[in-house]
Amino acid sequence: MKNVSLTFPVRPFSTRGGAKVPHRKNTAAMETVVMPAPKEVIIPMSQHIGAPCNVIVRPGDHVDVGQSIGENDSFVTAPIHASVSGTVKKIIDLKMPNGSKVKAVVIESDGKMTKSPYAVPPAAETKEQLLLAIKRSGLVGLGGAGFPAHVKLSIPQDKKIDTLIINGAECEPYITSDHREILENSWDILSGIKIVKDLLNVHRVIIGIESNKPDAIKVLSQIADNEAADPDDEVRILTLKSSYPQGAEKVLIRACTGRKVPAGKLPADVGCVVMNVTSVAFIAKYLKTGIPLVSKRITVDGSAIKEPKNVIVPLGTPIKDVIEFCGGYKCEPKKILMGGPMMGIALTDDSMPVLKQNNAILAFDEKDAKLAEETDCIRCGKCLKSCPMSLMPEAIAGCVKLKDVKGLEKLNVMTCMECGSCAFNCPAHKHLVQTIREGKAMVRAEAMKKAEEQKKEEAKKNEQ
Amino acid sequence: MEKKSLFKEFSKGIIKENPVLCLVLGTCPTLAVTTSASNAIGMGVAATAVLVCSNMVISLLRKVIPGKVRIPAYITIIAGFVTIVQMLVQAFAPAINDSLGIYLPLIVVNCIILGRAEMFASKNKVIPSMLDGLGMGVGFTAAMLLMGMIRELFGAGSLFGIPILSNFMSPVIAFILPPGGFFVFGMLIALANKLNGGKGKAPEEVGCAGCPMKNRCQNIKDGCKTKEGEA
Amino acid sequence: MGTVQSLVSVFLAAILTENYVLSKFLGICPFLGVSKKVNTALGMSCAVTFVMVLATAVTWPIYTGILVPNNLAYLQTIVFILVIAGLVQLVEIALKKYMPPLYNSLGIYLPLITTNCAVLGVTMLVLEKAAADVTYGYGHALVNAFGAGIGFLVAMVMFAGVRQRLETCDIPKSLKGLPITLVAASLTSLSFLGFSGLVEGLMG
Amino acid sequence: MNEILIAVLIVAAMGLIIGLILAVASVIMAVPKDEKAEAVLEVLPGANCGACGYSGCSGYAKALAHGEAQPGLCSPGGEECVKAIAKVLGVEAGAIERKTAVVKCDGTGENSPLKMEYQGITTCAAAAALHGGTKNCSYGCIGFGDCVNVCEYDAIAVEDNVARINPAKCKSCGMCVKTCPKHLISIVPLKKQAVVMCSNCDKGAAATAACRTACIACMKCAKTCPVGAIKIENLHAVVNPQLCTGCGECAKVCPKNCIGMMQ
Amino acid sequence: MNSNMYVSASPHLRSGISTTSIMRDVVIALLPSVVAGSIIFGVRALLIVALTVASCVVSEYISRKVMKRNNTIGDLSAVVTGVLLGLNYPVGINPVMAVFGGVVAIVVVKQMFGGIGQNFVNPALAARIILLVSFPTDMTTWASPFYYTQGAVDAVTSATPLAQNAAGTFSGSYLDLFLGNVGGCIGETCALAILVGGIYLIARKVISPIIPVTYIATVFVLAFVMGQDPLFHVLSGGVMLGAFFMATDYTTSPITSKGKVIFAMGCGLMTMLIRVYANLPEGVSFSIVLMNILVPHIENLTRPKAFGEIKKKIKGDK
Amino acid sequence: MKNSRLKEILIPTVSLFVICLCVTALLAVTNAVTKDAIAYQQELSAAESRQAVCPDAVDFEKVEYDVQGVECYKALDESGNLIGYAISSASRGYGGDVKVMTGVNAEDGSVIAINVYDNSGETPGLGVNTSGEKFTSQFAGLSSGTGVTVDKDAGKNPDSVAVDSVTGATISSRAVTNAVNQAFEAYNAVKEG
Ligand SMILES: Cc1cc2nc3c(=O)[nH]c(=O)nc-3n(C[C@H](O)[C@H](O)[C@H](O)COP(=O)(O)O)c2cc1C
Ligand SMILES: Cc1cc2nc3c(=O)[nH]c(=O)nc-3n(C[C@H](O)[C@H](O)[C@H](O)COP(=O)(O)O)c2cc1C
Ligand SMILES: Cc1cc2nc3c(=O)[nH]c(=O)nc-3n(C[C@H](O)[C@H](O)[C@H](O)COP(=O)(O)O)c2cc1C
Ligand SMILES: Cc1cc2nc3c(=O)[nH]c(=O)nc-3n(C[C@H](O)[C@H](O)[C@H](O)CO)c2cc1C
Ligand code: SF4
Ligand code: SF4
Ligand code: SF4
Ligand code: SF4
Ligand code: FES
Repeated sequence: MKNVSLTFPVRPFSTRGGAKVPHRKNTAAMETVVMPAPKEVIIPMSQHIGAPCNVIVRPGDHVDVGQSIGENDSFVTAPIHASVSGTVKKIIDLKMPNGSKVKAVVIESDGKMTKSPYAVPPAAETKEQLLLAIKRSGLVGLGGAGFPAHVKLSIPQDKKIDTLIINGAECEPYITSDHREILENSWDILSGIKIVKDLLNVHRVIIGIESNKPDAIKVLSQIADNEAADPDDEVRILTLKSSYPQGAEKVLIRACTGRKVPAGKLPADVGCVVMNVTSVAFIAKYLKTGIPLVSKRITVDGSAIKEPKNVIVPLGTPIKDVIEFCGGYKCEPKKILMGGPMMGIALTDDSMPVLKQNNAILAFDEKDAKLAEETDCIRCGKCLKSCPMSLMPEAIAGCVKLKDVKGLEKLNVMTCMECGSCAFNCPAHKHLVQTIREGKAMVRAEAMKKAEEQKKEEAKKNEQ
Repeated sequence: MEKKSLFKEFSKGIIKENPVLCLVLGTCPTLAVTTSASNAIGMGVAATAVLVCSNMVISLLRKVIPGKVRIPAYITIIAGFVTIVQMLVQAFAPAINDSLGIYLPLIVVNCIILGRAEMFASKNKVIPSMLDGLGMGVGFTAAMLLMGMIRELFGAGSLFGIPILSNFMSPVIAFILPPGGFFVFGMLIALANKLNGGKGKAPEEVGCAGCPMKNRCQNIKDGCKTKEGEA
Repeated sequence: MGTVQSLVSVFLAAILTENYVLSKFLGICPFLGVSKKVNTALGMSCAVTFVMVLATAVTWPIYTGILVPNNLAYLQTIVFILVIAGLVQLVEIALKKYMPPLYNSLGIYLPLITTNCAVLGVTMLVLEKAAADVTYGYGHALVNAFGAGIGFLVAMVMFAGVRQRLETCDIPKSLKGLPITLVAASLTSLSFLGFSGLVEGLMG
Repeated sequence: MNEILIAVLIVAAMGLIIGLILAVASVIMAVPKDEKAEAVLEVLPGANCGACGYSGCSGYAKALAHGEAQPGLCSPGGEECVKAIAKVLGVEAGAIERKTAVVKCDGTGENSPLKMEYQGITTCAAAAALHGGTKNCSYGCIGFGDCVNVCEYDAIAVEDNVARINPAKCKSCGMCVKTCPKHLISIVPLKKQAVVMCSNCDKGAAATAACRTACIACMKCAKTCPVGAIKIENLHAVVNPQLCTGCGECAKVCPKNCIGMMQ
Repeated sequence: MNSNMYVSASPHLRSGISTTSIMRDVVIALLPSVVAGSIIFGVRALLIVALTVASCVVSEYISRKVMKRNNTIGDLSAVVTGVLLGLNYPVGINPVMAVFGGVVAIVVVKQMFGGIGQNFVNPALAARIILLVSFPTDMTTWASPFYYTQGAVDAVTSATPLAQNAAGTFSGSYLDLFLGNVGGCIGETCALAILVGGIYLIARKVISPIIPVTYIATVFVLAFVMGQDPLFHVLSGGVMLGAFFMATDYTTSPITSKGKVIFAMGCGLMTMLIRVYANLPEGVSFSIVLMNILVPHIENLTRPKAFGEIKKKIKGDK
Repeated sequence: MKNSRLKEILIPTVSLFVICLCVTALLAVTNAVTKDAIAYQQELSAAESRQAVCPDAVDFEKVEYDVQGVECYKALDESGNLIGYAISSASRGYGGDVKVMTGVNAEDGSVIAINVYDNSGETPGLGVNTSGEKFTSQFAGLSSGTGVTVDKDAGKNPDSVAVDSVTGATISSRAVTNAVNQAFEAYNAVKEG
């Protein structure tokens, strides 16, 4: 029964800037394979934005797949679960790529992958139960940011959400894990959407997919047009221009709804919630099976990988093992990335474990790894033209050089989402994003200093 | 001992604290009248005369002049001498008067003179003050002459009006135009910096070290930064 | 040329072709010293413009009304500088007392102006012009002074932009600071050469 | 004669008027000026570095003039400055303790080799955000010289990937301390004393893996020190310079040879 | 895994465009003008351009060496400057002056300010103006087109269309102007060749059409308003060369789109004012250099509003 | 309290007053001494340029002529006979007024000589060259009956005699010819008979 009054037209709104990155979706047509349990997994206690978890197991403990091993009482956090069955070997300090130190549980796998008896489909009758379930599932944003999903879905009373946007853009080169998710798990996605839609009580769902994935668009359209899946006709597939960074939250919201999220505000402030396709699919799966977030589909690719493919790996599997599973290295790798080439993090070696928000592991040979030498900025303006946020990276770099915090604030440096379009296009090969990050750090430091001073002053006042 | 330090008062103005190249004072005449070597000398001599006389008188009166009207009093004295020099030049060297034009009476506001009055003469005895004035004046003249010679030589192909280079090449007229003035001045300051070597930081800003208004302009935080330099 | 036209021409000439800073070399010290930021450059130039007009307004009548009739033209320098020094001080004090906000934005520049050759220069140059041209009157003088101030402002503000650019440049060590500022000033004044004859051409 | 008289009269009258205006105005609108503070400001070096703990030189000058601060706080000014201040204020010149900054890291290329081929902007702040720095030890000096750039006195040089400070030139202004993203620099009195040249916060094995000369917090030095000047903080030894007598016993027992003696 | 990995901040992928490739495109775009100049003014024109290029490149090499900085002649920007400077000379110029111009452009205008991207005025134009004011006679002695075919060894002088226009003696046709069959600088006369190069640059996305189009349109409209022949003014005296190659110089033009419009309109206005009213018949060089100086202000005023930027005043800014 | 305040006002005022008094007195005296010398010098330079264009004259006498910027003098020989006119005039050049003194022979109205005595506004090396012998000598002997023009403008003023302009300085050259034409007008207006 189609509800005609609720039908809404969709057409992509134009977005500015961006970069013409090469697609290189080599693995798009390959069926995902499941990786067997590795010998050992290393599970860090912080794989999300928010408070890190406390380890709740001890060395020698036996754990099963889906058993909680890290918890924290605060709201903005996500529990961590064992991804293999076996024995806790030790608890170590793991150095994360950002330089911080995080506790990590090392589990020796028994190879059996026994499911934890507690991993049963949760009760999800009421809103509260559903949110609690999502929290218990350990789901964080699988689009890359790692923001706890239950937090995102707990919309404050005063905010009215009218649109749910499902992010299937997958705009980064190489990565095809969301693409495969759509093709292989389309029904889960739709039921996930239904769950979230009902939870948020919205009647407008837009699934944004870049035009370079015609098969994904076709598959989802077929299901969405199916009365059984979408009885109220509230789900629309929107074909987006395939241009980087179409999948970035603010850009996507603009492309789907024409709305602009004000600087420093959240999507909810313009009535939107954005979720990644894999995230919604996981919610549906979890409610069905009760197995929390313990494995992840990642794309393994790059010029140094022998057999690129999409693999479902237990979280915590060392990258080394994943690559081994993909036939190992074709040649000496000179750069290993966790994530895509535009936003991913370069690692110093392949011993890091796979994390929740990972969607790709890329390894490159010398030729692809080496960046061109940085030269002087020629003020070509390409950075400014390519910035989807309308920033002036060149001017920001100037302020960073002068340590001019006021200037940085005036240039809205904090609005930068570090998409890297500017640096990609810069003919002088400036490390613009890195410079901007330094600028952001300066602004943050200054703000902290000010806050501290204010505190001091207040304390002084109180004394008097 | 005494003699040596007196000599120092004189000599410091010529190289180490050269008012033009190191303290960067009196930029306007330096740029404006150095289109020829003879103009430069004329200006230099006139300013030196004023400098010596006003330093002498101000030093003499330093205990009498009350602080509140210090600056107006100094300016009056300086203006008096400037006018005298102007009249003498008009009477006996009219050609110089023509070529220096308005810059001759403008010696009144030349920061070097007020600066020395404020920084030196008002604090020192008569003889050192006069020597200081003389040294500064000679330094001023020397720097101006150098600039005048360079600009005249390249810009007009002559020196003191005598054609030298112009027989071999066409002069680069830009040197005697305003841009040439700025450029040559900049290069000379860079050179002076280099020669002065590690001693004393390069003048980052204009003439603050010897500027009579130094203390009063601390308000202008971004503009005229007070840099304790040589003075 | 009608009066209005001649006034406009005097005004434009003072800004473009006879720019005090870039072609006449007057007021170079503040031009180099206070042009680091657009704000300070603006403040300084406004103060200079104000004092220029005020000084001309006062010195012109003194010269033509008191000095010349009494055959005292030779006292020009001393009288003018005294008047300017006094005026500046008076304005400063008055501003401080009655218009503190204005004082805070402009007043701080005032003491620097006493020793600014451009102010004394303009009071003398307008008299020189009047001597050469009988149609040149008090009105012209005032407009000229105002134009000179605006010309100063234009040069200062233009140059402040250039200096803002210079801040991020990798200037060779020995040229850092004043030398490169002077080279930049040189290129700026170069561009003003193009205006020669413009005002006469425009005004017929 | 008449002409001369008129001239004199006119100008003198002007002098009178202007003098009167100025004098009256300055009396009426006198702003109390802090003469003392200005005099003090004259003798301060004007570096505005904040080493004194006040907001720039003028802040310190004010505090000095009002007797709220001691003359010895300005490090860049040194002894001469203290004397000058004392003279202005008419107080006894307290002795100033000469201080210097030290970089607590000895992770030279040999001791702590690079763990990556870094490609990016060469500032310590930027490199610190990628795996904590370019070296095996993620606590050590990155060696891109952010500190060198802020030192007004040319006292720091990077040698073999580690910043070293020349105590003869260092004015202990503290700019480098504020700048170092790895927080490796501290100000210590310039005297004979022990300095632990390591800031590694890892446990023994990890520390050793990171750097050949890393402190493993074995406590030997702390136990040996006759005056109890050494404590272990964050898994590495820290010397209290106030207590250290410079006897050098700790340096002798350190198995990792990471204690240096300052002369 | 024997050696260390490359580690860098994201992004780890770069487009294939580099400074060198951009400059190479500009040189290619200038080739038609060089060829046209050589046809119109003879081999000497080619030699002059070669000489200035050599002078610029050598100056760049030496000045970088003296300043103990890395060698940058590989980025080809000095070649661009050299070609443009050469195209801005009259063909009869004294070779010593031609070389002097190259040295001034690279050393004084570019390297003293730190090298590529940091000069605030256009090196080739500033050098040209310096030469113009220094050697006005040499720089305004124009050869007539195809003088070499008339058997003359030395350049036969002729006036530029603009000078002729001022004197009321211009008699050529628009076609002459378009094809470059008039007196003038080596590269400025043939509008056709410039247009070909300009379109190449726009097609290759090296320059945006904003500046050239706005500049030319402004000149056209103003000429009309001032009662002059608009087409004549567009086609004569370096407007085309300036609009496509000099006003578009990245370093010395605004990077914001709105800024580009203002900049180009300013150039057009100044050009026409100077041409019609000032003493010099030559407006393009001065107008572009003047506007170069205003670029920082133009950029400040035309900063695009950041995505989702809320209008707010940061206290004590500016 | 009151007293000290008064003193605070009085002392500076009086001392400034005294300084002004002394300085002005000094100036006045100097002026008295140099006044004549200055006047003489000023007179001298004007006379010199008149003399330059009328070398044979011993005395000059001002003639009433009512055109702005043009001054006309009769040149007299020893016996007081009129031998010519020295006429100063000015015209706008490249950077300012170019001032020219033209000597005209009273007998036939031909130019004795011209003297470009002030072209300080022109560009050195260019416009300034108009005061050079090479350029000015072309004017000697021209008749005041016809105008004079620069070669470039010859087409526009076919009635005038053309002189070769200084290379690259047509504007300055034009200014000189314009000034000379003004002098011719003045001559024709004031000439006797
Ligand atoms: C500190 C922080 C707080 C957030 N709070 C909310 C929230 O209250 N509601 C919400 O919908 N999303 C919230 N988010 C999630 C963001 O809207 C966004 O989805 C997330 O940062 C990932 O987006 P990205 O990958 O585009 O950066 C928050 C994110 C952060 C970093
Ligand atoms: C530059 C940039 C590109 C992004 N590209 C994608 C993408 O292609 N697909 C995606 O799902 N999320 C992408 N994200 C993350 C989204 O902004 C957003 O965090 C996510 O869609 C929210 O869904 P989640 O919370 O379920 O992860 C990108 C973020 C940024 C900053
Ligand atoms: C900086 C500069 C100064 C000039 N000075 C003069 C000058 O003083 N007198 C003059 O007639 N032309 C001068 N000119 C040249 C004129 O602008 C114009 O080009 C020239 O008069 C054309 O004359 P021509 O036809 O004789 O070459 C100057 C040009 C420039 C660029
Ligand atoms: C589109 C374009 C135009 C250019 N135009 C000029 C020019 O007019 N003059 C010049 O010296 N260099 C020019 N260059 C080269 C280079 O950018 C110039 O030397 C810089 O100003 C050096 O910092 C140009 C480069 C490009 C890409
Ligand atoms: S400035 Fe930030 S948001 Fe803009 S293109 Fe660069 S990385 Fe992307
Ligand atoms: S893209 Fe690169 S070269 Fe171009 S303006 Fe931006 S930083 Fe400069
Ligand atoms: S001490 Fe700190 S700031 Fe200095 S080089 Fe080492 S890491 Fe960088
Ligand atoms: S080494 Fe550090 S403390 Fe010492 S002078 Fe330099 S910046 Fe200041
Ligand atoms: S010398 Fe002219 S303002 Fe200083």
